Order: sequence, then C-alpha cells, then structure tokens
Amino acid sequence: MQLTLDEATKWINSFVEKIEHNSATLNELDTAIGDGDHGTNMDRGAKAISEALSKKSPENLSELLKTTAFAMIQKVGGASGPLYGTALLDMSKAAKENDDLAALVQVGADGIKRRGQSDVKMKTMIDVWQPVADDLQAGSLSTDQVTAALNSTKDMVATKGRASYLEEKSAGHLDPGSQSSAYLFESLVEVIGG
Amino acid sequence: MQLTLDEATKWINSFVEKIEHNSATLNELDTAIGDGDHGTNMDRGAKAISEALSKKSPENLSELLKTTAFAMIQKVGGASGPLYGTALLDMSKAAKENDDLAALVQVGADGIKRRGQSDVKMKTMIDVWQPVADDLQAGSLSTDQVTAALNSTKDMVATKGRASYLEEKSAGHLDPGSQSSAYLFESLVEVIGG
Amino acid sequence: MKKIINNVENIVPEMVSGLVRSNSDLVEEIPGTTAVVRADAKFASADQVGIVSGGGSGHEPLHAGFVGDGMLSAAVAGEVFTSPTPDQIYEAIKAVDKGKGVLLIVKNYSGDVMNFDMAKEMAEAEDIKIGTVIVDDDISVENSEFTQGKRGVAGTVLVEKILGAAARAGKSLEDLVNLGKSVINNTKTIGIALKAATVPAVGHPGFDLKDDEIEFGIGIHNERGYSVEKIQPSKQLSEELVAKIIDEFDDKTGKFAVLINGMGGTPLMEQYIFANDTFDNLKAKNIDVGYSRVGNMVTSLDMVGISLTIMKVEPQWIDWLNEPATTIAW
Amino acid sequence: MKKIINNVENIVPEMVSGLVRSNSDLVEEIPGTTAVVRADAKFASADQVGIVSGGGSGHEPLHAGFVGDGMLSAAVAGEVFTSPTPDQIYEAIKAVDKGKGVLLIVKNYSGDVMNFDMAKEMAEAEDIKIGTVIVDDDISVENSEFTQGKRGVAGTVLVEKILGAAARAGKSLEDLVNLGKSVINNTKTIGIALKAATVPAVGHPGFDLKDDEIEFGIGIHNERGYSVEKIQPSKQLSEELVAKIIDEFDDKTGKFAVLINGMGGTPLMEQYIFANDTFDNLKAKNIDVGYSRVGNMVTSLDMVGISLTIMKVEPQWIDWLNEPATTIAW
Ligand SMILES: Nc1ncnc2c1ncn2[C@@H]1O[C@H](COP(=O)(O)OP(=O)(O)O)[C@@H](O)[C@H]1O
Ligand SMILES: Nc1ncnc2c1ncn2[C@@H]1O[C@H](COP(=O)(O)OP(=O)(O)O)[C@@H](O)[C@H]1O
Ligand SMILES: [Mg+2]
Ligand SMILES: [Mg+2]
Ligand SMILES: [Mg+2]
Ligand SMILES: [Mg+2]
Repeated sequence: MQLTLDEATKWINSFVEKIEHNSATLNELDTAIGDGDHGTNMDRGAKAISEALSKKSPENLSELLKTTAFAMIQKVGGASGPLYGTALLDMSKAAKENDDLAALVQVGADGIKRRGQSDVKMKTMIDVWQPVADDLQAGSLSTDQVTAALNSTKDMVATKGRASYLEEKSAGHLDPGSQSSAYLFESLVEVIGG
Repeated sequence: MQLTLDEATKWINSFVEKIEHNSATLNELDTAIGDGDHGTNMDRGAKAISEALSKKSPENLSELLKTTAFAMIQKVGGASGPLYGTALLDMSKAAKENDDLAALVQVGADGIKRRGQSDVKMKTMIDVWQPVADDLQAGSLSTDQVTAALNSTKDMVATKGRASYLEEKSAGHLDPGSQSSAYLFESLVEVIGG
Repeated sequence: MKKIINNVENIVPEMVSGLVRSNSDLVEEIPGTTAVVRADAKFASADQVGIVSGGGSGHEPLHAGFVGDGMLSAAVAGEVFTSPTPDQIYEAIKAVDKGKGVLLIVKNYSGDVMNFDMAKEMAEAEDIKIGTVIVDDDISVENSEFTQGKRGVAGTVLVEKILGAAARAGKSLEDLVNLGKSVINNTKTIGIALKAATVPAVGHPGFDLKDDEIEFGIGIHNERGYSVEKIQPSKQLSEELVAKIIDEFDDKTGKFAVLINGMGGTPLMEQYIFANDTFDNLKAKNIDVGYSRVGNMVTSLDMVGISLTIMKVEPQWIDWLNEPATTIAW
Repeated sequence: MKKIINNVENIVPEMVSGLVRSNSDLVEEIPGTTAVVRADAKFASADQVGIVSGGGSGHEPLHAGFVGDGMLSAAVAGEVFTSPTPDQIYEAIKAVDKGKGVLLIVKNYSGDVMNFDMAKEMAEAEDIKIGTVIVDDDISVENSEFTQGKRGVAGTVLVEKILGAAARAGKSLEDLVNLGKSVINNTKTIGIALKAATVPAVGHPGFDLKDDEIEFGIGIHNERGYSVEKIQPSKQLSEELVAKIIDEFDDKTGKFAVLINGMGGTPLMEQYIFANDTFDNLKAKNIDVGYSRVGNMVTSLDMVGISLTIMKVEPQWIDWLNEPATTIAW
C-alpha cells in the first residue's frame, strides 16, 4: 500500500503523543538494562518533531520524513537519536522515488542496521522494525503482531547497545528501543487500520 | 586530703578503663551537639596513657601526672587534648610542691580556663571540674555530686566549644567533655571513697 | 531525590554556562550548542591538529574540564548520560580545525560511536580531515566480535592527556590516530560502586545495593557489573582490581601509569587510602609505577565508588602525562 | 556505613601515605607525624616566611592538597574532624622555618586554636618567630565576645592562596599577619547541606534531614545550621546565600572573588549550575566578580552540599589568586 502525506502526518503525530505519554515507562525499561534515559531522549525528540512540524507544514511525504529525521538527529542524542534519525532520513530519501509503505519501513530497518552495525536477535529496536517490515511486506500489520515482536525481545540476551554489557542478565526485560518502536508501529496501525 | 602516688595510679587506671568502655556514649553525646568524636579522641588518649604508664612506672605523683598529660597532649588533639593536657600538666607542676587533692583539682580547673579562655556556665567540662574542686575544698566528694555537676550542663546554652555554634539548640543535651570529666571524678570517688 | 538544580531539562545548558562563566579565561561556549572550545590566548595561533571529545554529561570534569592548551581543543556535552548530537559535534570540529585535521576521541558506547560517526560524515563532506580513536578500557566487559565490545571509562582522561600533549608537540593526524590506538590498547580499567548514581530525570539510584554490598565492574552510566560482593577492606578491594587488571597485560615489565578515579560521591580521603593499598599491591607484583594520579576525573554523577586504571606506558608517554596542561581540571 | 577504608584507627596515616606516594614530586611526610611538607626542588632554596596550616582530616584536598610553591609550606593532618596535636604542628614549624619566621593559618575552632597555640609556645621556646591568623569566615554563626566566634570554613583556601603567593613574593611575617587579618575580614561564607557527613568512627550521618529538607548554615564538621527549609531550586538557594553574604559587606563597590565549594558528595554538575545562578544573582546586585573558582576544595567527608564564599578583594589580591601554585589540588 501507498503511504500518503496525510496518513504519515497522523502517524507521526500519534507517535509523538505516545512518546510524551509514556516517557516514564521508557525510562524505567532503560533503567533495568541500560542507563535510564530512553524516555527522556525520545521525549526530547518528540517535542522537537512537534515544534518543527508546527513551524512549517511539509509539502510531501519525503519532506515530512526529513523534518522528523532532523529533529531526532539534532535533539535526541544517545543511541536512539542517530538510529531513528538514520532510519527516517533514509526513508525520506527513498520516498522521493517510492511511497510503498512496506518498502519504506524496510529501508528504515536497513538504515538502523547500517548505523548500528547490528541485525535481528541482538535485542535492539531492529527486533521490532524487521518483523514489522516483514508483516507489511506480507500484506498486513496488527497491534498483536507489533506486540509479539516487542515481546520477543524479552527473553533475548543483548549483544548490541548498552544492555549487552549485562550479558545473560539482560534477558528477562523488554528492550526499551523496541518499546518505543512498538509505539511507532502501533501508531501506524491506528492510521492504516489493523 | 593528700593524694598518694598509689591512689593517683588507681585513679588514672580506672579513668582509662571507663573511657575505653564508654567511648561510644561520648561519641553519641558529641554527635548531638558537636562533631561526634569526643569518645574516639578520649579513647586514643586512654590507650596512650596505658601505653606510657606500662613502659615506665612513675616515681612520684608529679611524674604520673606529667606522663598522663603528655599522652593526652600528643595523642588526643581536638579541643579535649590541650584542655585535659594543660590541666594535668599544670597539676603535675603544682604536685612538686603540694599534694593536696582539692588544691590540685583547682589548679587543673584553672588550667582549663586559661587554655580554653572560658569559665563556668559555658557548658564545658569546667562545669564539672569547678564544682568538683569546690566540693573537695568543702571536704568531700560523692558520685551524686559529680552526677549533679554533669547534669547541670544539660540545660545550659553553650557559649564555648563547638556546641556554641548551635546557640539555644545546644540546650537539652549533656556536654560530652563534662561526661568524660564525670568519668574522671567518678573514678576518683572510687579510689578515695564517697 | 535531592539535587541542586533548577529543572531537569536545563541541567546541561546551565551547567555548561556555569563552567564557562567561572573559567572565561580558558573556555567559551560555541554559540547555539552546549560545546565549549579553548578561549586562551595561545589558541588563535596554535598550529596543530584539533582534538575534540565529548559524550553524555554527568562525568564532570570530563570532558569540558580538560579543554585547554596541551589537552582537548573542544568538548561537546550531551544530555545526562546521553551522547551529544552530530550537529553539535560538527560545530566543535569546525571551531578547532586549523587545516591539519581533527581527531575525535570517543568512548566506546553505541550512542557516542554513532553520533560521532555522523558528525564525521558531515565534516568530511566539508573536506575536513577526521581521525577517530575509540576508547574501550573497561576490562570488566568481555570483548568479542558479537558484542558492543568494552566500554570507554576513566582511562579516557589519560588518553586525552597523552594525545593532547602529542598534538601540541606537532604530531600529524595519522600519527595521533596510531598513537591513540596504541595507548588505548595498553589502558585497562575496572570500577566498583558502593551506591549507584541517581539520574535526575529518573529520581532514584539506577540499581540497589544492600548496606554491606559492593558491585564490581560497573560502568560510568549505572551499568551493572560482573558481581555483587560483601564490602571488604580497601586492601582487598584493591587486591582484586589490581590482580584482574595486571593479569590482562602480557608484558609486566617496563613502567606503568596508575589512575585512581573517584566516581563523584566518594571523598578524596577514601581515594587516597585506596591509592595507598594499590601502591602496596602493585609493589607486591613488582609493577613499576612511573606515573600516578588520584581524584575525581571521570565521574558518574553522585555514584559512590572508585575505579582503577592501569596503563603500560612508554617513556615518552610519561613525559606527555607530566607536561603541564592549562585546563580547568587536569 | 559503607566506606573504602581498612580500619578506622588507620584512616589518617593511610590517607596521608596514599597522598604522598601519589605525589612524591610535590610533598613528603615529616617522619613520625601525619604532616606533609614541600618536597619540590625549589623548596630547599626558598628564602621566605614558612606557612603552616592544618586541622582535622575529612576536608580534603584541604590542607595537604595545597602544599607547594606559592601556597603552603607544610600541612598537618589531625584525626578525622579533630585538630592535630601540638607536637605534630611543632615538627611542621621546624621543617619549614628558614629563619624568617613561620605563619600559622588556623581555622577558628577551639581545638585548632588551642593546639596551634600550644605548638606556638613550643616553637617560641626554640626562638622561632611565629605569627598566627585565625580564619573565621562562616557568617552563619553569630560573632560576639561571649561565644567561640565564627567558624573557619571554605574561605580558608582563598586565604591560603593569597598568603602563599604573598609569602613567595617576599613579604615579612608581620606583613603577612596584617595582610591575613585584612583578607579574613573581607571573606564571608555560608554552607548548606542536603545530607550530613558520616564520620567513620560514628557510622551514620551526623544529623538527619528529610527527603525534601535542606539545612542552611552548616559547618564543615556536621555542625547544624541556622534553619531547615524545604528544598528549593538552585536559583533560590543561591539567591538566599548571595543576599545574606552581600548584606554583610558595608562597601559593595570594587571587585569580589567568589568560591563555590562542593562539600564532598555533591557532583561538579550541581556546583556549576549553582555557580551559573550565583553569577546571575551577583549581577542583579551589581557585584563585580574579579575572580571565581568552582570545585571540591574544603569538603566535609561525604556531606552532600555546597558553600558559597565571597571575598571583597584588592587588585593585588586578584593577582595573587591568579598566580600559578604548584600543588596537588589548587
Ligand atoms: N547498535 C545498535 N543497533 C540497533 N539498536 C541499538 C543499538 N544500540 C542501541 N540500540 C537501541 O537503542 C536503545 C537505547 O536508546 P537510548 O537509551 O536512547 O540510548 P543510550 O543507550 O545511548 O542511552 C536500545 O534499547 C536499543 O533498542
Ligand atoms: N574553650 C573551651 N573551654 C573549655 N572546654 C572546652 C572548650 N572548648 C571545648 N571544650 C570541651 O571540649 C569538649 C569537646 O571535646 P572534643 O569533642 O574532643 O573536641 P572537638 O570539639 O575539637 O571535637 C566539649 O564537650 C567541652 O567540654
Ligand atoms: Mg539509555
Ligand atoms: Mg568533638
Ligand atoms: Mg544514554
Ligand atoms: Mg573534633
């Protein structure tokens, strides 16, 4: 399916809202196996996105994604800033030629892999992005599928990101970046329908 | 009454023992209105006295008091070191000419006043030393009298020493230096009889 | 949580502003960022490779406290425990480039590595030569191809000192990258915590330790360590760290540099006692200490704890460590 | 209580030993004491009035951290929070006297005053000229003839710096005593605590503060202050301290020096935020800051808190503050 500017705007707005409402949850998850700031980081990004979008309405999908990417790159920092930033920037570039949703999310997942030198099963946000890209490719996405992807990170042992320092002890906790990515794709489901 | 070397030795030994057994109490009293170290300070002095006396038995009263004074001066520090040290050193000098107990304790009290630029009613050890010197002068000393002197410090507002920084808030607590001085004179009562 | 702050969002800009205002002869803010750059008289004419470091805040005096003649040219402060963003790093790079290129000293955390990497891409697009060294001195974490690798912790300050002195001495960017890699390979650290740090936005310590427990192998962002043990005398704590670290050096001859680093909430008194025991323990292993330093250099907010860094040094490195540097905190 | 120590009795000798071993180019122990004296090459030929300070331990880096060319000649460390004994002070005096006399810088606590006084009597008996200045900068305590007077706290380090530089410049003992009195008269400090210090021999904090309470006017040995208030933003904390201190100066023109001092358990991050607010608050009162410094200088073990010192300075004093001093911690 094609992603329209209108749908994408609703998607990003809903994501921003979810992050702002759940930043404490993200901090708690990150306190367990990271350094406790993922919510604060993402909240800074969410606010920057709102501000950028309120200043100037994007004229097309690519511009929307680029504005969102720049807000994340310039305001989030940490690991999640460059990861979300790279994903969205790569998606923005791709959207100039192709507005197929499944293809775009795959481009985003690939951007994260490149920037993070990582892949699936490392207990990172990729473990949400890649299954979601696959599901979209297969034709549909539901909140249950998003939740399943998120929950799959619980028992994983982290081999990338801060949680990897805990080795085996990283198992038994959800990955915070996967939780924020789950918010992203739950918002997508809201917009495109389950 | 005259103070003999034998009595004085028993006196000092009993004092050392009391300090060692009650250093935690002295620390607690000093924590309330000072800096919490009076027990630790006096305990260091007590151990130094034992060590010095075990190395060389004093030949007369003056020598005993001098050895005790030097141990206090060199090992205690804080306010109590120079105060007890000066009292005992002055008593040692006086004992060369005069071994009258009441006179000696008055010399000690005067030494404390000189070194501390202080006097009675300032909530310091002088509030035990001076009443005790007076009682001895009047002919007898009992533990009750010592305890009464000690307890008189409770309601005083300190105007010298660390407790004076608390101003009115220093009232309601015993003065730690008065407690250690009470141990000193309780030991004296044990030796010379109530 | 009780902290002397105004509000959590403004911690970093207010901190950087306080630092700059109280040291205006040494550093200044790069406008629109929370990065600081040398402001001393010598800087304008300094004809050397620029050195930029940075990372999340909460490790003060690292990095801004080490900006000055003979050490860093600029430092970029991210949010608390959060890597700074690429645009800020890029501004710092531009502020210090004198045409000889800029060396980035990065602690090995995925966030730092990625953000510095993006900044490098931005600078290279503007034809600025960039070299990067990644500090990974924390041997409490296993190093393998399948993991993030070891973390960058207190050893970073010694790396910054040696590279800063070498850059002042006129070394090229390439030489500095090689020197940096060699220094980092010879730098090993382990940290212990008696109490975890309280991140202001979180409001409570990052993990709990009982009244008699101590955690070995912690990172500088409240990362848990490799084991929780009962509290021991300083002598034994030092013995365990010294043994673990010295074990990692194949060649135990020659000179070593030692850094005893306070984590923020541990008084100097305890750091010196630990130093005293460490000198004894190193002597017992016939380790020859050629340089030593004690103090709060790479902290973790109010964490109570200490870290021990040991570096096998070449004679020239000792000279570089001993050379004066005109910074706030060296 | 969790501390990195061995046993409580050996804290001070082990600490002094660790400090000396990690800084053997700067200081050495005076045999048989816990006092340290300059060990730098310049000291042997330094033809100046000696400067000795000291006091209870637990305030590190004060005093031993400030021994060196341009500051103290020797420092005497007593037990924790306990004045050193006269015999140790006397040894330090003898170690630094070059025939021009020795200046004693004493914090105004009855123990310190009495022990230094006894040491002075001992030195004078050996024909060494002694001058004494008593630092009493803590304006949170009332000064009256009937009390102990004000305490000596963080301002001590600025007094030591100015007198150290002046002594190096060749001032006579008498001049230094007069200068010292004048500097001390112009130095005013107030401290606040968020958490009291834990004296190792006691094992728990000296007093309790609730989770939202802060104590104004504390001393550096857990002495309680003048009021307990609810925790406030840094801006207001600074405002209260600035107002109280500036109020004490009759003449608010000319230049002022400012010291923001961490009490041991408060990270630099918070000290810089407080510094930033203090610059604002001073500016609002038209106070002209000619010198400033931020850091852990005069601590109180692991106390969480901060103190603010403001000194009205003559131009020459600013130069003396700015002059380099070769010490561990200045
Ligand atoms: N190399 C990596 N590849 C992919 N994702 C990563 C990588 N490193 C970290 N992440 C993701 O970033 C999240 C942490 O983000 P955040 O807490 O904001 O950054 P930081 O770890 O710097 O504090 C992790 O939960 C994980 O999902
Ligand atoms: N100026 C003084 N004159 C007489 N006694 C004093 C004076 N200052 C202090 N003291 C006594 O010393 C005691 C405190 O001793 P200590 O705790 O060992 O010393 P410090 O106050 O230096 O910690 C006080 O309780 C008081 O009795
Ligand atoms: Mg994080
Ligand atoms: Mg006391
Ligand atoms: Mg982080
Ligand atoms: Mg004391």
